[in-house]
Amino acid sequence: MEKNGLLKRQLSKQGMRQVFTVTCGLIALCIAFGIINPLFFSQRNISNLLRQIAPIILIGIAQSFVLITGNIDLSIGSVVGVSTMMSATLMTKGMNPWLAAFFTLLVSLLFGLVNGYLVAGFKLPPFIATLGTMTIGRGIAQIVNNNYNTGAINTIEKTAEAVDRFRNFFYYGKFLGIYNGVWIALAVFIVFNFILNRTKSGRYLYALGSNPEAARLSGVNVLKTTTIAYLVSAFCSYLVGITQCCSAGMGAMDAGNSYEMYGVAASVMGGVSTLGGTGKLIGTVVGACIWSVLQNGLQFANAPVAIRNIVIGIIIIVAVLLDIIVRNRKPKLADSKKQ
Amino acid sequence: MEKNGLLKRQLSKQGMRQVFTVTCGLIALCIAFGIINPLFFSQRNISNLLRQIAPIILIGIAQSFVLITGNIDLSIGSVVGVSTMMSATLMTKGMNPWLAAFFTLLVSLLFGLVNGYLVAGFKLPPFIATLGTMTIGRGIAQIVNNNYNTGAINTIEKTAEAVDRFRNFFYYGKFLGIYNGVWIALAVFIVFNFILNRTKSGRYLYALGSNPEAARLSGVNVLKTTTIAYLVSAFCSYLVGITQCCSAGMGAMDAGNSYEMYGVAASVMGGVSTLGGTGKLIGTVVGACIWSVLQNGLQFANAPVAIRNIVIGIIIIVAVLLDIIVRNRKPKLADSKKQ
Amino acid sequence: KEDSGTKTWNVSLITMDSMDQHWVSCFEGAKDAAKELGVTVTFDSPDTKDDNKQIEKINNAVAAGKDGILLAANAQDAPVAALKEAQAAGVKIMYVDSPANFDTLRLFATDNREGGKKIGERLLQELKAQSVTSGKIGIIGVNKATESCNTREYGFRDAFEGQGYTLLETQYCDGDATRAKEIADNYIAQGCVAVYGSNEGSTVGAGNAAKEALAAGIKVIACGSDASDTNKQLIKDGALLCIMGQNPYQMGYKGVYAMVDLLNGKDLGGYQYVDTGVNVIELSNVAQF
Amino acid sequence: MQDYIVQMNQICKSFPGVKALENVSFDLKAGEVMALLGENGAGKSTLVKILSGVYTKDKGEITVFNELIHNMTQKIANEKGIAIIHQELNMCQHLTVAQNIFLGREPVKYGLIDNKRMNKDSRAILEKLGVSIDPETITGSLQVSKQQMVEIAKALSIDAKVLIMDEPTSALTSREIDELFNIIRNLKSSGCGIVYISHRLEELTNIADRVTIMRDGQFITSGSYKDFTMDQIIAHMVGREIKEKYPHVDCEVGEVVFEVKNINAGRMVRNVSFNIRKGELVGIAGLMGAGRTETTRAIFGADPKENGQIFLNGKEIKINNPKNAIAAGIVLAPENRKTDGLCIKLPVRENISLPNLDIISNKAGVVKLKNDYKMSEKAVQDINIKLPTVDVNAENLSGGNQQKVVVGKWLSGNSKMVMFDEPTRGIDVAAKVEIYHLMNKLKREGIGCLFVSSELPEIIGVADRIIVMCDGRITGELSRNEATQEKVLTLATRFENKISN
Ligand SMILES: Nc1ncnc2c1ncn2[C@@H]1O[C@H](COP(=O)(O)OP(=O)(O)OP(=O)(O)O)[C@@H](O)[C@H]1O
Ligand SMILES: Nc1ncnc2c1ncn2[C@@H]1O[C@H](COP(=O)(O)OP(=O)(O)OP(=O)(O)O)[C@@H](O)[C@H]1O
Ligand SMILES: [Mg+2]
Ligand SMILES: [Mg+2]
Repeated sequence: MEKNGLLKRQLSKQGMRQVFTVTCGLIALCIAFGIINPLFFSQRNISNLLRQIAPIILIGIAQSFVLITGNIDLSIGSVVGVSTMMSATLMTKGMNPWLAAFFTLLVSLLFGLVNGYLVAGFKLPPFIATLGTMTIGRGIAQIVNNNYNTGAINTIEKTAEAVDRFRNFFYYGKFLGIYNGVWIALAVFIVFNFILNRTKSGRYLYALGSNPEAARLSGVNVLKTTTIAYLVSAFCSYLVGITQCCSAGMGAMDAGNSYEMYGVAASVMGGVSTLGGTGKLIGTVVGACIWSVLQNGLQFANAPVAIRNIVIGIIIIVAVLLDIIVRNRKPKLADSKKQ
Repeated sequence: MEKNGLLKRQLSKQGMRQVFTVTCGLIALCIAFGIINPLFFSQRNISNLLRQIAPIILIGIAQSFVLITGNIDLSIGSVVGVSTMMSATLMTKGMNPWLAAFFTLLVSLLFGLVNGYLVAGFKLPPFIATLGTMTIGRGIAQIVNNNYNTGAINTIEKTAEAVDRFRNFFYYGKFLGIYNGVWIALAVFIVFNFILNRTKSGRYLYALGSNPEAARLSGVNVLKTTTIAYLVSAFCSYLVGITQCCSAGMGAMDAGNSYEMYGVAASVMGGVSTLGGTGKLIGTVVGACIWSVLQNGLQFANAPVAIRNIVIGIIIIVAVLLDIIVRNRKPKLADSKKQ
Repeated sequence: KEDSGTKTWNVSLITMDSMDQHWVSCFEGAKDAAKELGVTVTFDSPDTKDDNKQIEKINNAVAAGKDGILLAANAQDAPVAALKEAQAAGVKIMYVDSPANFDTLRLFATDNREGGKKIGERLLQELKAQSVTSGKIGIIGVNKATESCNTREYGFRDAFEGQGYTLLETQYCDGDATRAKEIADNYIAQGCVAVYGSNEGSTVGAGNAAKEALAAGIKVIACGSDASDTNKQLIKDGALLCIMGQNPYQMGYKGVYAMVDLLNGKDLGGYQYVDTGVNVIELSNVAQF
Repeated sequence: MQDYIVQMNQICKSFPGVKALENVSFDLKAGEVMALLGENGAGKSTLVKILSGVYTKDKGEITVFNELIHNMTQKIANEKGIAIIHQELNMCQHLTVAQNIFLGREPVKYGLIDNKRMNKDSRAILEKLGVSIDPETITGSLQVSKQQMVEIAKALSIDAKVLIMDEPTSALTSREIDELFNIIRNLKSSGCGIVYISHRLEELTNIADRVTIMRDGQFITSGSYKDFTMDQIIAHMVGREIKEKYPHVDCEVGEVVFEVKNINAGRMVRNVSFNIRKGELVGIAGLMGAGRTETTRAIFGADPKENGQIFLNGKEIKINNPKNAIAAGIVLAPENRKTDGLCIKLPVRENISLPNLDIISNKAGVVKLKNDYKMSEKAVQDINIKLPTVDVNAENLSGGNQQKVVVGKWLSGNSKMVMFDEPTRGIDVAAKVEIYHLMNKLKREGIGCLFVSSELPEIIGVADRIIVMCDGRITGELSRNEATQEKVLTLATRFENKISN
């Protein structure tokens, strides 16, 4: 019962060690890319890279919240699509962008609500429930503008200026030299990290993922807690969708395709278990960084496409393997406990 | 301890009930499509439909084996891609198709081996391990023919005839009026169903998925058992890849994209739990049928693409919800125990 | 960018995705031109068709100090803002295959609508020749968001305007030849008299399905797009009536030449659309391609 | 003199932050029952896990059948005939009973599993154990006690020469325990050496030949069971004397705090009514499957109930789920720590505060970490949970200490009515006394207190009033003065058909 300060306590926790190893991996990766092409570290690329990481962080947070409760959200990519298409369609019809974003938010959150009820209320396996809403979501993204991608969102005179301001707010603008998207992702991270670590709801999310029955018997409202996780996921996906609408200046029906897997990748690389109950959002952020740095750095290294896939695959494996090797020194084959 | 015959016993077993409900759903679906368009039940479409179901059954069996052990295989689609591209490339270079298929088999099984070792040997989370091999696999599929889809596999004079026989064997030929692909899927189902239900290896797969620690303490070789599951998965994916090569008569680098999710859908609709330990292959077959019937039937109903996605999503959810409703009569919201 | 004559220019080719045969051929052309000119071309396409990923690739190319970008825009409006930023950073831009709503000096492309229409007209001619004057025609698309293929499809539909045929709801195969074949099988089971595929994979599927049906004595005509080896073989086999042949190699090749001219400070004049040509390839002329 | 079949010398084993074993020595002869005793966290399970190859030792020597084994693995242990029944249930829930019993050594005919023989053999083994379980039922659908019997059957089905039982009786009731003892005696006479770990010390008289006592990971003493008195054993275990094993406090009995009327919930809870007064501690006794657990769960809202009323301090309250119950101040420490009690992957601190977060967080729902630590550290002190820090994950505690966490998490709130289901299961003597003291304290404070127990001496020793259940109904009530083991057992076996006879 030492009183050695919170920091040490936090670091000693399971999960934080993996965050640490993976961060080392990330740094190594950056150095390697910097050596291959010094422009990797150019001011321009750093701010560029940060802006590319931002949506992956959001997607990662989305998936992490759900994974921590022991579930999974396959509808993330579709919600991104719905959010992009719906906001863009409304804007092309001349609606004020903020109003359009508000209506889109409501629809996006509906996905979270439905997912939560299907999984916790009706006890559907999360894979099926969210595979269903994923497919439905893609259909809705297609139907919104009558089976077409939208045109440019800033063509209506009346709202053109507002739309441009809106686009700057989410994507093109900078604050203190850093793109707004990065600030938004940062703010989302801080808020949700706080919720996860410091509030009752956060505790309930972990408890639910660790042992749903014990959580229920401890007075945790399973339906509410699960729904919160899916709502957070839908909210983050919504933000990514809006950002994509702003960045492209139009709505694409297949926006966000398979983003849910990027979310899983970022989360799991950062130490979130798909079995629930463990993981830190800061790990997810590091995982998201690795993912984006790989995409960016390999382009800088001029690697051919096929090689790129192979390198990404190897690094995904090695990033997590590293931690396991550090933990076990010699990982005994099939000897110690399965996680 | 009734002796009421095997059937009742089998039916009463967990999982079989879901198979039953889902089968009822499948029949209802077929009837509905038949009413919308009577051509759905035409001789031609039935044999056509059966051939379309076959690869989904194989993919479903692939994923089911892995899901039963409590893991997941995201590399299925990539192995399909590698298998198509590699066999096609070798054939365009004039290799005898059976020899080409044999070499391709070795490479495909290597994926299973690596997955098994990464997951059970090095204790990598299966999501990460197979996400890695999935990406690597796609890279390999691209690199095999130097970043090109292959040309037609039957252009080399020397082997043209052998290739055509090969293509007939896997795809175009019929036996007793039914396409060979269906027979192959049937054979694979019978063999692997037998293995799963009657052999030690099958038993260990369930035990591992049910409680890996208990299985290990009972002397189950976790590494071997996990690897078997991934090898089966790789083998089935390989077969699908070969079939695709035969059907298209060429190799496409992106063949099999996201098939792993079809496998999950077929498995889970048929009652296989993503948490491991439960599920019957026959359920997976029914799940695969639902999946393919939906694709086929909606085309016959001439439904626009957006509507189609929405309908598929709803039916995925309803198919499984049905079982839960039948089980609980009134599903109490968030009240009874989570599965 | 001083001593322009001796500088080794770095050009980035960003197409819609990195796996489609069409784009790989385009890159081949670009690579050959680059070799001749002594410059570097890298293939920086996203792994899948995704506007946002394409925008990121453009941003990365700018950050990586590329001198020029040859772009096949996934959507006309999506990359506009990124292209503005790129131009502001001194990067030269030209289009291959598909332009964006942003002014550049050159576009090397096929007229997809015209090409689709030509295929439709050829099919119509053949149907009439076989005295099939009505019936259902199935269309296999890639996905709803691929504009070049959709444009071809519109051209194809144009040709059948008011001709008494029923063009069915388009089915999408994501470019997957196997899925395309299943779709074509379903069309044929529904009694379609013809099937059209709007890209390589969907045409391969249509051709294979037609081949099988023809062998079983069912009359159906298949046609489509993209002159890949497999499709040419299917023409020779009598499975495909005709395909719309484009020239992606030329797009890449000419694109790099024009880009290097521009980088070397040569005056290119104003905007110019360079039609890289469409050919209707059929049994009679397939040997030439 | 008999030969030693197992000798362990100077065994050491550390876990991160814990020295679980320090130079422990242990030996076992053929045909004897060696009782391995010690407080929770003394290292008993760790020691037997090393012997059976589950853990690898850091230092020390293991000799089995006069053969020095350097690297004990499970495989070697199996070959040497060492079988172990683990403290925690370790079954594949989705497999049938027979499949579990024969897991890893299925009988094979023509290369296929011989299901018929497997089921037949399982049935024979289960019959020998005196339990009626269909070998073809899915294990997960059995009650915990039945699962425990399956686990025992599994170990017995290997003709073991060394049989280790790590608290086999903690989930059993008297009838099965008697059967188990018969079997142990049979095994003994056939030359099998048995290591027996238990916190139910009164059992030892029936079977133990020798005892080995450990404390804090160290070997304390060993010798013939006859040479020790129970008080000596306890003193060796806990390092001090325990004067009163079942402390009882007399309080003035006041008005009714808690009352349930005509609760029905499924087959196992039928028309249950009882009340609890201020200043009394009520115990529920009964045989396995009497419906005691179901009764507490139904009251707590863990399972749906068909009808019935619940009154707290005279006011009727509606309970539809555990959250309602907790909000009203009614709590339940459940029976099965692994499935219902603990979030194994979370720190002990978060487990303890989980149901009490309302108390230690502010209006906005932010948890005050300082209070969080204070609460869990107080609980750790109150019931003496042995752990390095409150931030270790619950899975790293010894079985008994996990049980203490389950009890502790329900004592940290401001409850008005506390129900314990088998609170002392797997807990050592000293800690049991702590828990009795805690229940007595609750009673003194006027908090309603109800506990379910399968240990008759305990329930007779500490309860003021005993409610006896059988087959889902309350069959009688005994006051502290009139309760005897016989009377309780008579009521506990009063099945319905017997009444009508
Ligand atoms: N896997 C583990 N990781 C970390 N610490 C452990 C682990 N297993 C046991 N310990 C620690 O080792 C010590 C001995 O535990 P052990 O389980 O052997 O106790 P025990 O004597 O069996 O107690 P009980 O009577 O409660 O079962 C305890 O302090 C426990 O916290
Ligand atoms: N079929 C079942 N499915 C799930 N849980 C069950 C099932 N049968 C029993 N249980 C649970 O297993 C636990 C152990 O039951 P146990 O043998 O202790 O019987 P009990 O009804 O609690 O009676 P007692 O407490 O008198 O022993 C209880 O929590 C019970 O609810
Ligand atoms: Mg123990
Ligand atoms: Mg009980």
